[in-house]
Order: sequence, then C-alpha cells, then structure tokens
Amino acid sequence: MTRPCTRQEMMAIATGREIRDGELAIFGVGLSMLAGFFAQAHHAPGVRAMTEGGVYGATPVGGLPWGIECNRISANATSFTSAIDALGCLVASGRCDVGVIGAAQVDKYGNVNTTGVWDQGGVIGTRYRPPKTRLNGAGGANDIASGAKRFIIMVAHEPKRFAERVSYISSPGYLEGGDARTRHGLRGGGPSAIVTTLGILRPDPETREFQLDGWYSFSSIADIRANTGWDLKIAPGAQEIPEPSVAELAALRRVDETGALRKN
Amino acid sequence: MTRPCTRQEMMAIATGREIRDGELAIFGVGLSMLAGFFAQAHHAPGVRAMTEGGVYGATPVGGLPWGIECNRISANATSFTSAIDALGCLVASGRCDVGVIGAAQVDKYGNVNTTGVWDQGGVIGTRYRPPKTRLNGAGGANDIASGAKRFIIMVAHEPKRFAERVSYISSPGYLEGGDARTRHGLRGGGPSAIVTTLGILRPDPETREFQLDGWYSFSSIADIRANTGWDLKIAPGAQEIPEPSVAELAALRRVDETGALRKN
Amino acid sequence: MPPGKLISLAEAVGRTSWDGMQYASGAALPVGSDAIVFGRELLRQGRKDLHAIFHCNSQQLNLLAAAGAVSRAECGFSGLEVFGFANGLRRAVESGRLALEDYSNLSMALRLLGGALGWPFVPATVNIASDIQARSAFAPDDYPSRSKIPTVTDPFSGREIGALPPLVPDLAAIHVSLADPLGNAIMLGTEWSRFELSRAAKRVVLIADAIVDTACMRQYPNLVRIPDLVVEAVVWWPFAAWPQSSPGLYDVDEEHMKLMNLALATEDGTAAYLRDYVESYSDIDTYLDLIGRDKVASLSQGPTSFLLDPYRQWILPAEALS
Amino acid sequence: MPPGKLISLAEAVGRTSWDGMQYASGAALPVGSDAIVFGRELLRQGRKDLHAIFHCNSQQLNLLAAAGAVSRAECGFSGLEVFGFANGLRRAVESGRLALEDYSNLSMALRLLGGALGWPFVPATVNIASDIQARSAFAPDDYPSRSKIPTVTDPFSGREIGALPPLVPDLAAIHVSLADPLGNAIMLGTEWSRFELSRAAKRVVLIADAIVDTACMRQYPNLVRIPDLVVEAVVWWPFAAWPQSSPGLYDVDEEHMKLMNLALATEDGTAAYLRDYVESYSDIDTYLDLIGRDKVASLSQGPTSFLLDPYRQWILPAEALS
Repeated sequence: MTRPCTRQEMMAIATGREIRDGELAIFGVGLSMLAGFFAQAHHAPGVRAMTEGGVYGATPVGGLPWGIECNRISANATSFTSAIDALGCLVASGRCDVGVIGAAQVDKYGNVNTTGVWDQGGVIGTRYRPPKTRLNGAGGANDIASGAKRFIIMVAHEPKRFAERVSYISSPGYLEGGDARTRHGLRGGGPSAIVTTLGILRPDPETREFQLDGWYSFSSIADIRANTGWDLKIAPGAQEIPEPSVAELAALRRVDETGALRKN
Repeated sequence: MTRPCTRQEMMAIATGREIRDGELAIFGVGLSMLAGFFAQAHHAPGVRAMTEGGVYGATPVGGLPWGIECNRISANATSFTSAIDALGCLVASGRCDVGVIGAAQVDKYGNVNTTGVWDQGGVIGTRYRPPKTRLNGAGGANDIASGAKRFIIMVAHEPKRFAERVSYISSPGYLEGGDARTRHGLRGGGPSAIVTTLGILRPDPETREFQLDGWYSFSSIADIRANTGWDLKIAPGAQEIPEPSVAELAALRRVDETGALRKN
Repeated sequence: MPPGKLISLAEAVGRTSWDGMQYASGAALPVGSDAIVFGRELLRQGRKDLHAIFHCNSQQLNLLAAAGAVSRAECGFSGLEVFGFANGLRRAVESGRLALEDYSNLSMALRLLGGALGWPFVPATVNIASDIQARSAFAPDDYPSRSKIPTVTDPFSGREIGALPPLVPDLAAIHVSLADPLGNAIMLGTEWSRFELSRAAKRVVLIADAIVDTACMRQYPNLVRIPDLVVEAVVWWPFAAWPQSSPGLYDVDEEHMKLMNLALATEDGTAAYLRDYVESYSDIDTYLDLIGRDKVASLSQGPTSFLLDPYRQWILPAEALS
Repeated sequence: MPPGKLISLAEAVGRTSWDGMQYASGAALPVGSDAIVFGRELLRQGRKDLHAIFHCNSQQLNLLAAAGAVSRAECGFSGLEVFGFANGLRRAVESGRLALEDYSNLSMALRLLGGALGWPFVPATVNIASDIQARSAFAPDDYPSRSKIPTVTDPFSGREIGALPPLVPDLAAIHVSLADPLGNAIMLGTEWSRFELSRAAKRVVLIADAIVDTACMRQYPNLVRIPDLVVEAVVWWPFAAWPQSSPGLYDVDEEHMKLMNLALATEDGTAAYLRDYVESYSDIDTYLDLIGRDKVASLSQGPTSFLLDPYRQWILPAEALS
C-alpha cells in the first residue's frame, strides 16, 4: 500500500485541522502536542498554545518533548507559571477554546477511560476494585474535558478501544448523552470529534451519540465499523477526508523531526 | 515632664515586647511595622516577618515605609509574592503566630472599627447608611484578626476610641465575649492585648472582656479609666510596666530613624 | 519588533472602556504599581458611572472618585497608607454619591481568584462574623445581609463558613514594570493580586513603565507571571504609576502624593488638579515635563534601582516604540 | 554564610520522616524537578507504609511503590509521559498492595491550595460526573462515593458543584533549582504545584541542585516563590532529580529513564535497581560517579542551560557547603 503518510501522521493532521487560528488551546504530551504544533506551523500561526504545567509561548525544539515541562519545551518558552493557572484559570474556567486528549478506551458518547482495564467484561461493579491493568489515570484530561469549550479525542482505532460503555469515566464526554453534561453542571461543551487512525467521528447534535463523519483514502466505512465496539451509525454527509497536502505533510514533519509518528 | 521617650515610642516598645523570637509575624504599615521591626532589632532576631503584600526577609531602609510594598521595604527583601500567599496561606490559614493591627475605635471585647464614624451616637441601625466620616476600611486587619493565632491592637488611648460597643466591626475581637469566636467559626485565637499610649489591656480568660493589666511610669489607673469609654476593670496582678531599657530605646530609634514616633 | 499589541494610551481607553463598566485597576497596594495614568485618560475621555474594582484604593481611585466618575466601588482598604485617608474617595462616600462595598484585602484577592477559576463562590474563613459580612452598601436594606457573603455548609464537617462572590471585571488596566510588545509582562515588587486579576478580567490592558524585547522574557520565563495569551493590548507609559512608586524604576513622589490628596479634599481643589495634572499634558514628553525632569531623574535613583539592572539591556528605546 | 538550614540528606530524612507518614513530593510533572534523591534515601533508611501525595506520579513514586514502601497514594496522573506506564506503581496497584486514589491534575493542585489556605473544602467544577467522583480506592464500598468528592450547594445559584478534600501532608520534599542556606528558593521551569505544596505541608525540606548566596535572592526576589519562613531544612544535592530533568541545570537521562522503568516492572529487577542505584552510593561524589561523569557533563549542556546563566555568579562551590 502506498499511503502518502502513516496512519498516525494522518490522525495528527486531521486533528490539527480541527484547530483554528487565534484559539486558546491546550495540548497534552505526545501525539496531541504534535498535532497542535502542526496546526500552529501550518494554518494557525496565532494559536495561543499552552501546556498543563503553565508553559506558554513555546514550540518544541529538538523533537517530541518527553513531557510537558521537559527541557525541549522549556528552552524557548516566554512564560512558566503553574498547574492551577493553566488547567484552572485558563481551562476549567471555561476560557480555553480547544483541547486535545488521548484515550485508552472511548464510548459512543465520547466518554474516555485512561485509568484501567478491568476483567469480568470490563464491569467494575458497585465496589471499587483495582484494575487488572492500571493505566495512566486522568491527568489533566479530566480538567480539559470538564472545562474546555470543546475538545478532540485522538485514539487508535481498534475494537477494544471503542466500547458501548467505558469501564471507567476518567474524563467526561456526553455521559449518558443528550443534555447530560448540562444537568451534571459541567462547564465545557464536550467532545467535538473523535479523530482516529481510520477516520473521524462526530456527535449527533441531539442524542450526542458519535457517528462516522469521514474516512481516509486508505480506510473505509466497513473497515471502521468492524473496528468499532458499538453499532456505529453513519452521519448524513459523511465522506472521504482529503489527503494531506504537500504543505501539511511538510509542516508536520518539521514539527515531528524525530519521526515519532512514522514508527508504525 | 521628663519622660524617657514619647508615648508613641512607649507604645511601640510595649507592643514589640509581645513578639517572641522565631515567631511568624505580620505587621501592618506605620506604627505597627516599627513595633515589629523594633522587636526584631532588639530581642527577636529570628522573627519571621512578612507584610500583607507578600514581602519577605526585608527590614526597612531609609525610615518608615510609605506603604507595604513601597521601595523602602522592597529594597532588601528576599522574596516578593502576593496577597493570597501572605494573608491567605500564611495568616488566614492559622499559621501566623502574631499580628499587629491598629484601630480607630475598639470596644471592651476587642472588636475593632477602622471603617467609619457614624452620627446618631455611632449607631448605624438596621439599614446600611454611609458614615459621617469614612475611615480606611478593614484592609488586611480583618484577615489577621480572623486567622492569626493571636493579635495585638495598637491604639492611642482616648475616650472616643474606647467604646462599650464599636459602631462597626471591621475586624473581629471576641465579638460578644466568651466563646463567641469559636461559635462563629473563626480560626484565630483573638486579640491577646490592647497596647495603648497609656498602658496595656488584656482579656479576662472567661468573659474575654478587656481589663487593665499595666500602666506606664507616666500614666496611672485613674488616667487610663478616665480615657476609656467603658467601666474598665482592673486585672488581678495589674502593675506598672517597666520603662524602656537603654538598649530597647536605642534599638527602636535605629529602626525609627526618621523619628516618626517622636513627633508627638 | 514593535508594535505587536502596542497601542497608544488614548486608543486603549477608547477601545476598551465605556460608561457604567466594571473597571478593575490598582491591584497593588495604595502607593505603588497602580495604572493611574489609565485612570487619568478615562477622565480625559469623560468616562463616568464606573463600577470600580480596586483590591485596595490607590491615588487612581481617589482621583476617579473625587472627579465624580465612580458610582460604585468595591475594595479592601480605602486609605493611602502613611499618606492618610483618601480624601477624594471619602468625600464621595460621605456624600452618598458613591456606594462603597467593603471587603478585606484577602477577600478581594480571593474573589479575583474565584473569578479566574470560574467558581460560583469562594470559601471564606475571613470577613465572617464582622460587619463586612452583615452590611452591604449595594443592598442597604438587607440586614443582616444574606446576599453579600452568604454562608455555605462544608460537606465534610457540616459546619458553616462564608461564601464570597467572585469578581469578573469587564476590564483590568494593570500596571507592570516591563512588558514586551506581545503582551508578556514582568512585575517587580509584590504582585499583590495582579496575577489573579489578569486571569479574572474579561479584557486586560497592560500599562508598562518600559518595553523590553521578547528575548528578555525567554531569559526569564519564570518572571513572566502575565503571559501574552491573556493580554489584549500593551501601553507604554513611563512613570505610569506616578506619584506612586514602581519598584526598580522610581520611588514615591512624596510631595505630589500630599499635594494631590490635599487637592482632592475639596471640589475646587479637584477641579484645579484635573486642570493642572489631568488635562494639561498631550503626550509622554509633556507628561514627564509636568512631573519635572529633575524629579524624574531623582525619583529614578532610588534604593531599589538595582532591581532593574538585569533587564536594562533589553529595554527598547522610545524611537523603537512609535 | 553556610550552613544556615543546610543539613545532609541522611539527616533530613532521619529528622523529618517516619513510617506511615503522609509524604508529599514530586510536585512537578513526571520527568522533571522531582526530589527523587530524597525518596532514594527514604528507602536507604527503610521507611515503609508511606501515604504518598504526588501531584503526578514521578520516577520517585514509581520507585517507592515498586520497593513496597507505599501503601496508599493519591495522584492526578500515574504514568511517565512519553516513557510510558509507570511499571513499579502499576504492579503495586494491580496486586492490591497499594491503594491508589485517583484525582485529576487540576484537582490535586487545588487540594494543595485548599490545604495552604486552611479551607475545609475546595469548590470543584472538575472531576464531577466522572468515576473520579463516584469511586474511591480508600473507601471501596462507598459507591457512588459520597465521602471523596461530595457535593456542595452554591449559595448564590442554589446549584450543586463538587467539594474537594484539602491536602495537608506531614512532609513535603520539594525539588528546587537553587536555594540559599536560609531556605529561599528559585524554581526554573514550571512551578507545577510546588508553590501551593510549600504552603500546604506541615514541614518543608528543599532539595536543591545548587546553593546560591542570599545576594542572588535579593537581586531576584520575584523569583523566590518559596521564602525561607516556610522552610525547615535545605539539602544540597546535584542532579537531585536524575534521571529526570531540571530545567536550566540538566536534561532527562533517556537511557536511564528506560532502564529504570524496565527494572521496576519486576520484583527481581527492582531488587537489582535498589542494589545498584539506591544502596550503592555513599555521598554526592559516589552518586555522581554512579550517573557517570561523562553523562553528568553532557546532560548539563542541554538546550535550557542558558536559563541558569543569570545566577551562576552566586552559586557556592562544594567547598563552601561542608
């Protein structure tokens, strides 16, 4: 197969396209940071980017940062503050336009699990019990999911990751769907897209159930449905997503200078 | 009359004697700051002093500071932070050992008014109305009075300033007396002394009514009672307060290099 | 590199202010780091009926109140520290022209923090059991007040504490020592509550005594407590806090502090002050002339001048800023 | 000028720690500014049954958990960023040896702020409506949990939000870039929540990569976010965060990060790691030998080295610190 880029690169570009110039944006570490800095390098030079630790004005040097406060991102920042500033004053407050988070498991209402994998069908039950496999916990993603005006979920498209219902809600999507977020008092607007290695899902405006909105040149509706753990509906107007332009791919590869997205 | 020092100097020294070495202490601007820095210069070199603005490690240079953040106190500080840090994390939290505040009016339970003077006998009534004479408001004194383990009130001893009941509680003393502070949920211990230009008053351990505990060489019980707006009781063991030592007066005058306390 | 977000003082006031707005400034203690030059320009442009949010009173609020431009104010301290009572503010309060809602210095800062964090209320262990809680100048018949600092029940202990109303001012004009053209700012001296204010306000304008190259910010990112992404505009104005101090840059002008407060004690004095010190300059040069070039020089040689030394190499000259 | 509050690492651990204590550290993100050398010494002195308060997991918590020294932990993120899952911590959690109470990165910081301010609870607009609120590892039968993040009613709107329990750890071991012998500290890079932690904890020990003369603090008082009056002791230990980074001083040691996390994935690997990298050095010199003098030199030449430049002139040499 002669793809123009890897699946991960396509996912990063599709995510970056969701970010608009001038927005106040927060990126996590890893792939989501590359997606964000790609957007800044390509079509959103005025994006006001920050990290969870309160690092402002930086673009990474020397490749993918090891972490949010790491030296690769500290080397050319204009301001360092704190977690309460970035995640609290600027995100949980409702000021942040867009965040990008990852997921180990996501469900049809965009709820995200990054906490653990449980046996017995992934059902924890009414008593807390430790996971069979412990993952990373919520980190700042819960704060982004709770407070940002909208957020984008980036996730590898595999059946085990796309569940009817996540085992554990680490970061809230639309909860039980409909107006549940409002009823529970969450300030932010919820997930606007799930961008995957196979395509893009977006929520139905009423039910908030995620539907297939687009596929890549190298994927298909059938492929995506087979890799989704619920009976995925197709949105009206769903279509193939444009391939990366030469300029997009060049910008992404400048940001991802160590090729982290080209490893698989 | 050949006093060894002015009344204000005696008040500052008597206040400074209340501060012990090593304590975490907060001083307001003006006389209370001089009292605190006198203590540091004389018998409490290890006092950990701060101001409301989060200025740490400073001693004033060039005379009485104009204000808490002014350059005379900023010139040799080791740390500048913020109001929430100093008044919140270190004082309202209950960590601060001792604060010194001033008063325009104080009552027999050590409640302090620095907000205004009202006509009609100083009774405001059940509708808010503006004062005849507006004073400075609560400033940080309310926060010190609410949270510090103990605080000292420094005030010129004049009948109009010593009321049965203050018109307006800007900073709480013992409220209605007894265990009222605890009932109202105030964290700090309340005022431990009212140090005046004529003597020192301390609270009865049960009723919390302030009683005369000591007078200066140049004042007397009769003098003090005549200048107090309630029927002042005399504490058991009340006695004359030692005159300033040569070392005390020298230390105070080093701190008060512009002679602010010698003007009257 | 300039202009970035650099605009003139007149343009900043014209673009961001309106009659009746919630205007926050001051935000340092009464004799320092106050964006008073923005307040002078508010008066030059005839703004009125302001709802002033000042952590503490400053000469700016004193002036705005004396001039009759403020109808409501909230602050924690209404004096001028060792310079005494604020005569302009007290006249306005005593006459009933200005309703002054009292809080404490901590609670004003916490209310800004609450606004910054988007909280519906802020827990209060201070101001409770005092007349600050019981009495409201904004709701005079509500006594003991249940609307100003109501109680909230701690779900862990079941005990009651106070709940402060958060502040989200329409505009904050914040004095900073140094800003770059992008809007990154360094404050020398205590922040007081300028950090919280810069996140609480809907719009932020920086008033900077000096403009530095962004390279200064990259060398000292931990000093940049106000990052560009929360800033709408930057105004360069030397001696912007005068007659108050700016640690590292200039000292308090004691003589003018006294002259000004004395003037604001009367209607006639206020009119004269407005004529002589508000309406009388046309640009930075004539403003500095008004202060007096000798005084500008002497106030710049204060005991804190050394605090500015590390940053002097990046200060942009006046020629680069027009 | 030394020693002031300067004491040895062994003495600091001996004086301030005990089995079963609430121990807070980390307090920066997972790969930087972590006082891990304090954690190594906790293990050398055999501390166990710790209740760990880490804003985020770090290699320190990973190590302490792998070694079986932690029975309870609270954190907002339990991974190692791009270095993957924290194998030592996850083994302890999955086996049930360690109860891990989950929060988010904001709520951990707010809980420290609440502890610092002495609040009974902290308003929460995050963590609500998630399993972080509903499930408690410390109270497994309380489902949906009403004790971990209960609701509180906003008295202004009548609506419910969450209430976070404040944190007041027994001890905080805080990594800082620079400290003076009195206990004033400068952090380069994001503070993360070290400011709040330094005010929340009952006792504070600073672990500083370098010691500077107090003159440095008087030149840069706005950088001194941890003032001496909240600090009990200062420990000088170069490369104190290794293999993690310290902005301005040294980079992440990628090789050792991977080696360490791989080792902590098994009991045997952990025993070997403890033997080779915890028990194996006797002082700063042998510790630096262990890292490797070449690596010490190369990690010191990172892209952020310039951040240290303004302060180098005040760094006290090793000879002055004994």
